[in-house]
Amino acid sequence: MFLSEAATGGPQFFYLAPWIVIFPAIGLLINLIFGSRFSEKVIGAIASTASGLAFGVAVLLGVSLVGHPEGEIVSLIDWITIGALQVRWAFQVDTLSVVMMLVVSGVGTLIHIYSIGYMHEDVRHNGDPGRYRRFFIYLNLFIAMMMILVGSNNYMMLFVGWEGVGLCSYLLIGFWYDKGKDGIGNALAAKKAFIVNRVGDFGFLLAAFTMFWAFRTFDFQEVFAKAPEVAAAAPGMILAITLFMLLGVTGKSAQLPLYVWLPDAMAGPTPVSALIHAATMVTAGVYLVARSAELYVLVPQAQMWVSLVGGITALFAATIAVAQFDIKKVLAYSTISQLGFMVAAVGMGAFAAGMFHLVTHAFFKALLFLSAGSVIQGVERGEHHVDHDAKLHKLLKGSGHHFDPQDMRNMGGLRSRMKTTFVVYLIGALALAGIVPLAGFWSKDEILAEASLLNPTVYWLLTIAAFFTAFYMGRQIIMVFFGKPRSAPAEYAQESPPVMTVPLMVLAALSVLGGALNLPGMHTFTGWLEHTLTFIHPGEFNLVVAGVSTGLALLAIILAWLLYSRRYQALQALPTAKRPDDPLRPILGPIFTLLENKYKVDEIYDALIVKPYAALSAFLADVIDWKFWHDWFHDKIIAGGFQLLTRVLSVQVDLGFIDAIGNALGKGTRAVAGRMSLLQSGYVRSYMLSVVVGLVLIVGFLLLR
Amino acid sequence: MLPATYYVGLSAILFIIGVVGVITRRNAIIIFMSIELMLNSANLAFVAFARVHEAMSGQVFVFFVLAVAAAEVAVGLALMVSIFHTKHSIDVDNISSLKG
Amino acid sequence: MIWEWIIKSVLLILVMLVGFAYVTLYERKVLARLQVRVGPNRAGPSGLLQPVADGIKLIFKEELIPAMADKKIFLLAPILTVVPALILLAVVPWGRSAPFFGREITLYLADINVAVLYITAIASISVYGIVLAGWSSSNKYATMGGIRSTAQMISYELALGLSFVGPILIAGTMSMLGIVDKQQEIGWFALYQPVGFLIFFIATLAETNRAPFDMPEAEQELTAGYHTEYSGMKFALFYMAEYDKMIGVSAIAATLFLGGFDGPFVNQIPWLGPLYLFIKIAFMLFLMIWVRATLPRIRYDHLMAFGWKVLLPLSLLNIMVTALVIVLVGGG
Amino acid sequence: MTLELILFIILALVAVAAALGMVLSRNTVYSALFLILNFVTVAVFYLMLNAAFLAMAQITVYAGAIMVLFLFVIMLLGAERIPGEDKLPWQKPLAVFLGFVLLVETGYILISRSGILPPAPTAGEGFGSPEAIGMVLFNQYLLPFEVTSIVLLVAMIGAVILSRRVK
Repeated sequence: MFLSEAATGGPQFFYLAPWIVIFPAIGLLINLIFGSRFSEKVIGAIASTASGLAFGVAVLLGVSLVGHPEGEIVSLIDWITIGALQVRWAFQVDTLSVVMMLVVSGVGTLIHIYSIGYMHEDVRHNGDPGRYRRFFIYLNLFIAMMMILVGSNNYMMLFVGWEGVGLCSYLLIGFWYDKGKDGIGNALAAKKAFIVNRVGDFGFLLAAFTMFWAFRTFDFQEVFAKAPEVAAAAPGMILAITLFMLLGVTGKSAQLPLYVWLPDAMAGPTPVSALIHAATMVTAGVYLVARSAELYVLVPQAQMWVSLVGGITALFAATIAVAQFDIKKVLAYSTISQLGFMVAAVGMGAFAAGMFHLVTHAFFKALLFLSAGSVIQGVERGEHHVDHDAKLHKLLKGSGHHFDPQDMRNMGGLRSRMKTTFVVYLIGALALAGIVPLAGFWSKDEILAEASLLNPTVYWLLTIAAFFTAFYMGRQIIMVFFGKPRSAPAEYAQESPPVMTVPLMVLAALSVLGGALNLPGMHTFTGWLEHTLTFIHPGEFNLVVAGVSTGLALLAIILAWLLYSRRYQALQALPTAKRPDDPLRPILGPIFTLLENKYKVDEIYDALIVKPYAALSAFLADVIDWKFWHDWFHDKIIAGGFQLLTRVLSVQVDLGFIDAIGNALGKGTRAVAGRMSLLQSGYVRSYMLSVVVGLVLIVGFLLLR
Repeated sequence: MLPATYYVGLSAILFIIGVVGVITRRNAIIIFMSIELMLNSANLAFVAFARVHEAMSGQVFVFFVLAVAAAEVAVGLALMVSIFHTKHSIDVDNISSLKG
Repeated sequence: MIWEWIIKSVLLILVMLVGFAYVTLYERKVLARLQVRVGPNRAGPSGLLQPVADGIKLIFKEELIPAMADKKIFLLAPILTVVPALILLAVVPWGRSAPFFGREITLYLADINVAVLYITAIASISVYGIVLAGWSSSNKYATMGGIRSTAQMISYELALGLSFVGPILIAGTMSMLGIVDKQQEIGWFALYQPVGFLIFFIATLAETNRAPFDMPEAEQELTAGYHTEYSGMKFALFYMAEYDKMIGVSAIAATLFLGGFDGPFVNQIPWLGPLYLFIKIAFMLFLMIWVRATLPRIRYDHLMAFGWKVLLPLSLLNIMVTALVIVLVGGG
Repeated sequence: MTLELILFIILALVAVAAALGMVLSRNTVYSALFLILNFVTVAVFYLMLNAAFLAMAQITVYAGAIMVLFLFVIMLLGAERIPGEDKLPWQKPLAVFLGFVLLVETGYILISRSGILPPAPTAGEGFGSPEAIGMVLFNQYLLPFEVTSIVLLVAMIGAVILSRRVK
């Protein structure tokens, strides 16, 4: 009924827009206030329901948009009103924002459900079941903040969401803040993410300030309406805004040079990696560029920069991913690389392709991360099994070496033990690698096709990145699921419960079918976005481009199979000491080590930025602040001078002058009072008599006046 | 109705009697009663003026005076009782320790 | 018209004077029945002339005045006691109006819009007779009785006054006739104000110094309380005041809570009004006598504590609830 | 001479006589009784001035509560008379003189300016009724009314504290 009426322009659900924020907020409040009395299942159910209701609202908004594609602005209240600065809490409901809402709440809800099972084990594995509730509170907070981000109709409110999701990211990366390297590794990772993001946010703020200077408003409509006029008057202004915004994008969406936080962010629980650091939050940068499309199209120079940053990041991260052993790190670099694809796309002006890839990537990357979580927990279960089997324990765990359940070198052969996980992982990997007809193929190909027309440099960067993508995914699949188990825990790995695998299957289905959103020739998705981004054009399907990328992907997979299956087995013949942990290592030599060490970017940053900065801070703190300011200026000048002044004031002025006046007054008053007190006879009646005398006199005076 | 002057004059006479009572009598209770008489004469004037001006406010004021008088009597008599317990007298002239 | 008014007043006072005598007989008879005795039955048919005999006896008694007594006040006290009791009934309507030898006469003395306040005012000055009687006798029992009764009556007057508020709130007027009219419309207020009625009944027992609140004249402790030193006609006046007050409060209870002169067919035959009221008064009197025959006297401190700590809060609560319900229902 | 004027003169005489009796009585109990008489006559004046509600309140509060309290305290303390002689003998004649002067002054005012007060209109329907007082009290004077209730509460607590024996 709703559908048909909405399609014919019947009831509109736009007024429901605030509820996409309110529902998660209610969920988090319930869990925050009453959660301590609930069981884990109830907590998870409440959080999932809150997210699911938000998804429901997003669906209703989408349904309304079918009938009224122009969308609507749902104003809640005024927020800031200072002179020219007028900011409202208002929700922009249009085709672009609703896509984001659907992705965030839809994928978010699935991850909520998955987390019910995942966190149940994770909190026990890490030894603090009390944090179960906290996790879901953070997740709901994240959903609410993300909804503010994507739902806002002005840059200020967007910034609130932007910072809010950054906060959630920080909280969730440091969720196990007392774990990790030396007991603070995770906390350091959270801190790093926060600080690096702060650099990006600084860019965003600069963009916002410049924008207010140029436009006197933050509202999307007004800014976009004035943009051509401002661009004509001061072209540098728009360029500055867009480039500052690009800095913000590189921070939030993990692009060069601010991508370094994302690999470290894998310290958070795996559902967090899936939700925040793959599917939703990190795409905020892409969304921001798409949202601000009307600004970017005015300055080709900025577009060039954006697409170049995206393209280089895509290739750069893809090469690193090739040499990583941590299952989540591979996916993290893959995410950076894929974000590079999207950023490059929206940078080139292929907004529909970028957003399309954003959607499909959300499906298959969330799927990959969640499946990786399932794999990790499967291996952990295996480890648990080994730990508790005394015989096996003695046999295998004698070395005392710490076992890392995320290291792919410890896995292998899991396809028979974790069948469901294997299937969905394979689907996700193939989707990511861009194999026909999975979702990733269509979206990536659209980007490549657009790039081949718009920017050949970027096209080649992305094509090579796509090759590496297929290669490292093939490498990962083979290392994790094929061959023989390489450790005892992998041998005893167990499949995850249905509460985890069912969301995986849903995501897998979406990864398979997601491409249908925007098939070449139909362009459903492009048509949908056209209502908001009026100038976009449907990309042409280019058979050559598709053929090249598919051929490269297949080649990469075959290469991976040759290396990691054939060659690996051949290497097993070598003695343990000489046996390389990766068949690629002897082939690439030092290059592999460089890749494994992520091009030493962290070290370079450390040497170039962190160390000098720390030295400067130490100098300022010790010499300027403490020695000069505190020891000399405060103690000597101010304190000494003050003491001198007070001595003069207290002895000469206070004692000599003011006290003398006070004493004289006191003596005089006492003398007068001694005489006056005789008037007080103690007889109430005579007091009254004097009152009456006064009364008579006053009345008499009034009469005779 | 009679001229309001009559009532006001009567009120004045009662008031003056009360005043004289307060000054001349030594008995604290009678002084107290004289004060009540003065309040009452004021009330009479209030009601008379209220009638002349047809304003209910005058009567409402009498109502307030009634309430405050009741409070005053409760506290005043309690004071008197406690004074009597310590001094064994309610002669106000005996209660003159607060003199200069 | 003024003559009609004077005739009705005189008639009312005569009713009270004679009525009191027969209430004593009524009490003695009922008490006797409750105690499985016969009661006075010698003077006249079934003792109907007994009050007359008592009156004659009292008239011929010697009048004693104690030597230390304050004579003026000693004489003033019985009068101050009896007058409020006699004028208490002035505002109770016996009916609306009735034809009487061809002319229409109203069956009430005065329908004033502050009738209920009038009752509290009269009730509050009826203390003086008793306290002055006690004080002027220069007798420690009498003084003690007088002071006790003062404290008791002041304490219970509050609850009494507050118990009027319920009917006033429901009827929306302080006129007794208005209250009866409202009860004709919606039924007896005893149904709406059961707690108020109970408070009223208890408080009137204390106001009239009836058992079980007859502390001022508790024989075991105070011989006869404030009227220990009185004799002859002066004693008779105290006696009369007590029984007239009983009639008065019964009439008021009947009017405020039991529908007053209201009853079947009273609108068609107005003369039924006084009859209905009489029946209701008799019922209330019976209740008072029944209580006297049944309940033992309450200790003095218990009595005061009950008045202040139970009855007063309860009546305040009753008013609050009543007001709340009226606001919620929107009636009244 | 109308009936009303006769009534007024009689009541005024009673009131003044009662007031004088109150001030002049040696015995405090008599003083209290005279004062009660005075209050009752004033209540009748209220009735004549269309203030029936106030008249009833006057009797209930003044005669019924305040004066009973006075009598109660007088009897409780046994302080009907005060022994000893006046320490301020000169005050009495002075007081009478002052009272006389005040009387002359007010009399002069009243006689010389009697025309200042307008003749009273006929009292309107419901003037002085409980409803009218309630309307004014609970609309115009609601805050003073509430403050009065607090005053009464404080006085009640004060009286209880004061009359409690110090242990």
